[in-house]
Amino acid sequence: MADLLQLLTPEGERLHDPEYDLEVSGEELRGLFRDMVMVRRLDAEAHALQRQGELGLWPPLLGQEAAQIGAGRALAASDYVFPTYREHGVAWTRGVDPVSLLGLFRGVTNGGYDPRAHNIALPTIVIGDQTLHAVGYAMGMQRDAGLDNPPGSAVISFFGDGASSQGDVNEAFVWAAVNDAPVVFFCQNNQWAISQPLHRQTRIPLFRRAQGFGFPGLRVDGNDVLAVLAVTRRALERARQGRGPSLIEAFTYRMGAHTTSDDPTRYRVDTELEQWRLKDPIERVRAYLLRTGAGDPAFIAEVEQEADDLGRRLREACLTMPEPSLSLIFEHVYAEPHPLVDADRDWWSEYLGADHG
Amino acid sequence: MADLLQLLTPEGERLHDPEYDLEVSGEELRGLFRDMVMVRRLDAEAHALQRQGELGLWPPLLGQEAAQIGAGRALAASDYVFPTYREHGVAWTRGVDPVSLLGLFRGVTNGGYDPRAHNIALPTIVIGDQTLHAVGYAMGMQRDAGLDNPPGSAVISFFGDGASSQGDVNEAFVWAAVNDAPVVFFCQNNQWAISQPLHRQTRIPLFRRAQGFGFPGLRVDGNDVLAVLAVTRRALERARQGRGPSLIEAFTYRMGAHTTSDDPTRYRVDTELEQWRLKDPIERVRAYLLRTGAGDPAFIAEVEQEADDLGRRLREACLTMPEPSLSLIFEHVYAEPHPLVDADRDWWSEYLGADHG
Amino acid sequence: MAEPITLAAALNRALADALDEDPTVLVMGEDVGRLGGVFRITDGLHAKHGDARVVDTPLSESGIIGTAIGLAMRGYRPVCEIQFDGFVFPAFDQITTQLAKYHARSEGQIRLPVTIRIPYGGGIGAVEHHSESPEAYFAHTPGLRIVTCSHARDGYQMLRQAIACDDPVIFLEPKRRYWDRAEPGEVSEGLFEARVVRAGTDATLVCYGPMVRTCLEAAGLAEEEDGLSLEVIDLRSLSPLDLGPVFDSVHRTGRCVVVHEAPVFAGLGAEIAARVSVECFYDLEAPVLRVGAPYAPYPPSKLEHYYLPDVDRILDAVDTVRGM
Amino acid sequence: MAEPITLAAALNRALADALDEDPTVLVMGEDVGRLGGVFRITDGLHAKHGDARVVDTPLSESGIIGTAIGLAMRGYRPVCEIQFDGFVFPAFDQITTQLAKYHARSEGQIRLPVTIRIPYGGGIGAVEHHSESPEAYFAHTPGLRIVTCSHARDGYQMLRQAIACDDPVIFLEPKRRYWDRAEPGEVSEGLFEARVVRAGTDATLVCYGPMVRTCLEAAGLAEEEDGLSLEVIDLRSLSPLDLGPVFDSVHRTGRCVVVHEAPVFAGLGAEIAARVSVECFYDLEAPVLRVGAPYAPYPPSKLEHYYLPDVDRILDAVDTVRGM
Ligand SMILES: Cc1ncc(C[n+]2csc(CCOP(=O)(O)OP(=O)(O)O)c2C)c(N)n1
Ligand SMILES: Cc1ncc(C[n+]2csc(CCOP(=O)(O)OP(=O)(O)O)c2C)c(N)n1
Ligand SMILES: [Mg+2]
Ligand SMILES: [Mg+2]
Repeated sequence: MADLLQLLTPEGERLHDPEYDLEVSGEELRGLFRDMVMVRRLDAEAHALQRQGELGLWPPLLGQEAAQIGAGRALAASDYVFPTYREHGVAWTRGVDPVSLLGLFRGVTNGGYDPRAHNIALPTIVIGDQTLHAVGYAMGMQRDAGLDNPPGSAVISFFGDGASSQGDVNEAFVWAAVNDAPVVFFCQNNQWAISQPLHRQTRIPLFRRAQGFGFPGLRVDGNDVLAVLAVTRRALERARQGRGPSLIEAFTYRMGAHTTSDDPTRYRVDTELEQWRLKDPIERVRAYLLRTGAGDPAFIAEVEQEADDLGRRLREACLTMPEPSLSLIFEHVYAEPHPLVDADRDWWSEYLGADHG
Repeated sequence: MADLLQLLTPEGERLHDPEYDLEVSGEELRGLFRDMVMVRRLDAEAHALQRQGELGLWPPLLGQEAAQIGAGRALAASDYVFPTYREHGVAWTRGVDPVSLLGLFRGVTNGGYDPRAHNIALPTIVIGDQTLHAVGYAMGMQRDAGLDNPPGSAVISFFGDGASSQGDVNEAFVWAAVNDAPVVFFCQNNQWAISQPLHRQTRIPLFRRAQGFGFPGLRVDGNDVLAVLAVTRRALERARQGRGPSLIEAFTYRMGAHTTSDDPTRYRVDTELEQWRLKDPIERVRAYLLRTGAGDPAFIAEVEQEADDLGRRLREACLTMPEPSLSLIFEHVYAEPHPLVDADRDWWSEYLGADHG
Repeated sequence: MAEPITLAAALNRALADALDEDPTVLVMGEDVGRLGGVFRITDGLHAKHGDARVVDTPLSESGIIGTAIGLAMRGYRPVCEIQFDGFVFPAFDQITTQLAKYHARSEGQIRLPVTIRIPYGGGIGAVEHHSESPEAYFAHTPGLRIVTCSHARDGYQMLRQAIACDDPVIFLEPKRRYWDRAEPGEVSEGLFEARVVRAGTDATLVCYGPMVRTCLEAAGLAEEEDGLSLEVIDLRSLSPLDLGPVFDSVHRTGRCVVVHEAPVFAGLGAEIAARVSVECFYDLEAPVLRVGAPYAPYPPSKLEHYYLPDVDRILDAVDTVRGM
Repeated sequence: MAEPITLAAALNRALADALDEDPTVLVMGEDVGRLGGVFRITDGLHAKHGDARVVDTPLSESGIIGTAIGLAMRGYRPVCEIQFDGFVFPAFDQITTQLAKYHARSEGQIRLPVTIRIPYGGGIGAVEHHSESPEAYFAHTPGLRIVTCSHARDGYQMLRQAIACDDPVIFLEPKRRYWDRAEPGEVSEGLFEARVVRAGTDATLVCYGPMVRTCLEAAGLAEEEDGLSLEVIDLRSLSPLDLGPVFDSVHRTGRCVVVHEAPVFAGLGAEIAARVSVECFYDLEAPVLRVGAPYAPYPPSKLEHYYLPDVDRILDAVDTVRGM
């Protein structure tokens, strides 16, 4: 196949690929459009909340909507996801209430949702660590099924272009390969690791890394939700059938700052941004919907409306989010009782009680 | 080129490769033969010394003579080597007195020789760590020369098939690639990592790992000293010219136990050993020497004699090796004075003095 | 099973029984399969349970712990072997950043019942990196539990209890005691309880793991030679620390010596000494002394007898706290 | 340069001068180039010295330290930046196993003058992994030197001294004090010497890094409100520890409180308390108390004010050692 799979051009032209074609109903298309609009709005609202001091930090996904929605919508409920801190869109596809994504960045929790309820692990902040968890989880699926049977479910692990340099990520490739683990490594190559351009991490396209470990890797237009959906479905299917891991490099761009603490003007030029603005993941679907009539202006207005409602709901929920109580520090350090933690908890509560009394 | 470069068959037939041919004089050939016989003898003697309780441990190189001598003799004096614990043969080619290799395993030192005197670092026991040191050293050579000039010297880092699974080794590949570092990664694939066969570490030939990082990798008959010499020279030349790293997989076999503490009968079958005995690295050179007349029985006898002398010298030197003194514990913890270390040293000397007085 | 067995055999039996009794238990690590581990602690397990449950892993410690975390999230109970103490550091990030913190991060939703077995400590004449005592690093890391057995009797039960624990447990095995024999059998203490292994009245020796036998030898000698009565306490658990028996003892003896193989500086003995100095402030007749390694890397093995605490150094400290 | 500058500016100046004066000095780390580091400590260095000397690295901490070791073997003086405390653990093996031990292993032949700068500690409302205090792990590792500055005045000189030191130095930067201002200028102490930053007679506060300012505020408040005279000692160096001034102080005050952000259990405070309890055994009017974090991972930032020592908790401990 081509070096960069694309099924929908930036202009909204539908392309056909002999190997990776995809049948999408109008309803599916509208659904993908809606998802992307919603998560972009979610992202914008959180960004605004941070600017207003309601969040301590926010890592925007702006520009990566297609990569995250395409990958997320390729998943079955029984599949399991290992995200980084930027996969708000993927969490959305897992049915995680966006409100619960805010707590981590508001400083009221280090988690925010129940991974078991949505088959998605908590965001991993330390770069690369989650890729090994993903392989282990996949090895567990293999054991559930019995090593000689196809596992039937698969794991997807997200990571970034920068993460590809971490030892753990490469160890994850080794482990996945030798175990034929049902895992899809989904790299959102958004061209930047904070201020580091891709060439600081690799001299060749990242998808080729997989060759070195003996499993397939391919690069897809990460701003093309259809192409991402197609390749991710294929990779997951392969994994569920017991045919092992694969690597997907979703070629995209971090349109915003690394996080709200970052100042990209120090290290990258606007022209690059302009180039990528022309490849917007949502616009191309909007154009396609309208041209094919799969979606009309009324539908689009409706989605915009829904997005505004989500924004409002997020804002309200954020402002009224309960403050964590002292006990949270001590409550879950261990699953079983631990005398030192108990002693500390007692000391703190007594001390503060006295203090406040 | 072929999947496994060979210039001298196990039967001692000289092959010619369009890309990797090699001119070797009779003298060079005799030198390589001598090197291999000497290091095999060195290895055997150390092994015997361990059996007799004079060494605590010994990791034999038996079977890997061609890989180590071929690689070692490809080096220039100004190149720098990062070995593991098994590269006795490489140390030999650097002019390290074999006696000084014994101290580590006799428990009288954690080092044994001055790396600066021979441009070879100390043996690294923790798997993979040295590969990053090698890349850093190579980055230093680049800086000495000025980033825009060819460095003129190169680094070679040894590691094993098992080590290829370590995060650090893969990070070393990343760093070497993005820096075009003048480093050759020399993997002795001796088929085993203690009891783990190669397929526990990778599903594809190890030399292909390099592709995933964007630099050349190739597999050479690790029991063919000429082929190893040829490919290592080429890879070093490439590095010295500023054309970046490469990976050499020397396909060989660990004829002995992992170390003298290991019992291979628990995990591998003799037939494998028999297969490889037919590919002995020394026998094929002996055959070639005799057939071509480049070496006669007298020469061979002379080398054997020399090897016996080395064996005797090693044994004597080992038995008479001075015991380390208490002060060695404290002397080199820091390069500059450290009050706590001084206080400990004083306490210990006083305590033991009193004790012994 | 009254027949005395070695600590190695007791641990092997614990793993075998855990695999038999709980289908979610997995054993994983380098060379744990056919070879049975370099110390043979996993001997015979692979033959019985196969690749699915006794997993020979790639040579990558971060991978061992990282995948064990994922396996635990999927409902398994991995028992990881780190081949030697000095090789746990490549996994330090996964242990401290992920394994120790995931339960707290998830506010109790994700439990990681991972056991990490590490043969530790010196005294076997090994080369560098094979004689380390890393317990203080782990003890300073909330979210982990650290235990260490000192003989076959505890070894079996403690390992069973560690595997059954729903928290991550670092299980430290005193490798130089692998071949000591003891009669297996029921043990009354819980996994996280210390034990008075020898009662005494003149001074208290606090120790764990490999130093328990050394302290008992010291106490025996002190009794014989000077009629001294030393109380010896085996901590068994290093996090949590069960110092109750130590305080009780020091209240009576007024004198305390803490012994471990690791360097004294910022070692676990510092925590113990600091707490005893607070709890027994009015009972202490002399400062709490610590006996351990100097502030230096583990030396070549011919020097380890100087580096490691031995009977003489322990008794020298006892003399000091007794003001002699 | 009498004009008050921030700690961040002082550290930046130290790096700039070191690069100017010694051609073997390199600055390396993630985002240290054009961006100038996430805290801008390396601001402007790349523009002046370029890729060869100010090295933007791949995202791999083990790679940063591992290659720095190789560069040092080749004769360079790498100054590595680890972006945040919580990200040093992937490099833990290279730091403890190689960097700390290579000089001893080579019996003095190989020197590794590597400086590792780590912004550490909490109090800035950050997300998880951005507020850790890992000093005890490093202090328990012979072969490393650990220092930490508390303000701009020390910052400049201590970093220059650390870079000039022929041993590996972990240079801990109290990130929440980056924006505090002080007048730069000569400092009389050597890199490894503690300093009495406030003289007092009623009790001794021992602290370092971010807690120095907090302890000085506590001492100020105690004076105002209760006329209490607290002596405050900034340790500055954590390995070696310069406890002479602490002993002198406690001989006089008879009361000692040790303060740090890290969890109390097996923290560096334990070592300090254990030593003070020995050296000042006959002078102590009360047990040495430690104020630090509870035995729990760093909490969500809305709770960090409970987790971190503050003026009140410090004064509460002072009351306790004063028997109130
Ligand atoms: C081990 C580790 N080192 C450094 C950091 C600091 N850091 C946070 S995000 C980031 C860049 C990650 O880049 P990439 O993997 O491309 O993901 P992206 O942020 O672009 O989505 C860095 C260096 C970290 N979180 N963890
Ligand atoms: C980090 C680390 N983990 C485990 C070990 C124990 N160990 C020593 S050698 C070895 C196998 C190495 O195999 P390979 O890399 O193929 O080298 P070989 O011994 O075959 O030359 C292992 C696991 C170690 N030394 N370091
Ligand atoms: Mg990126
Ligand atoms: Mg091998």
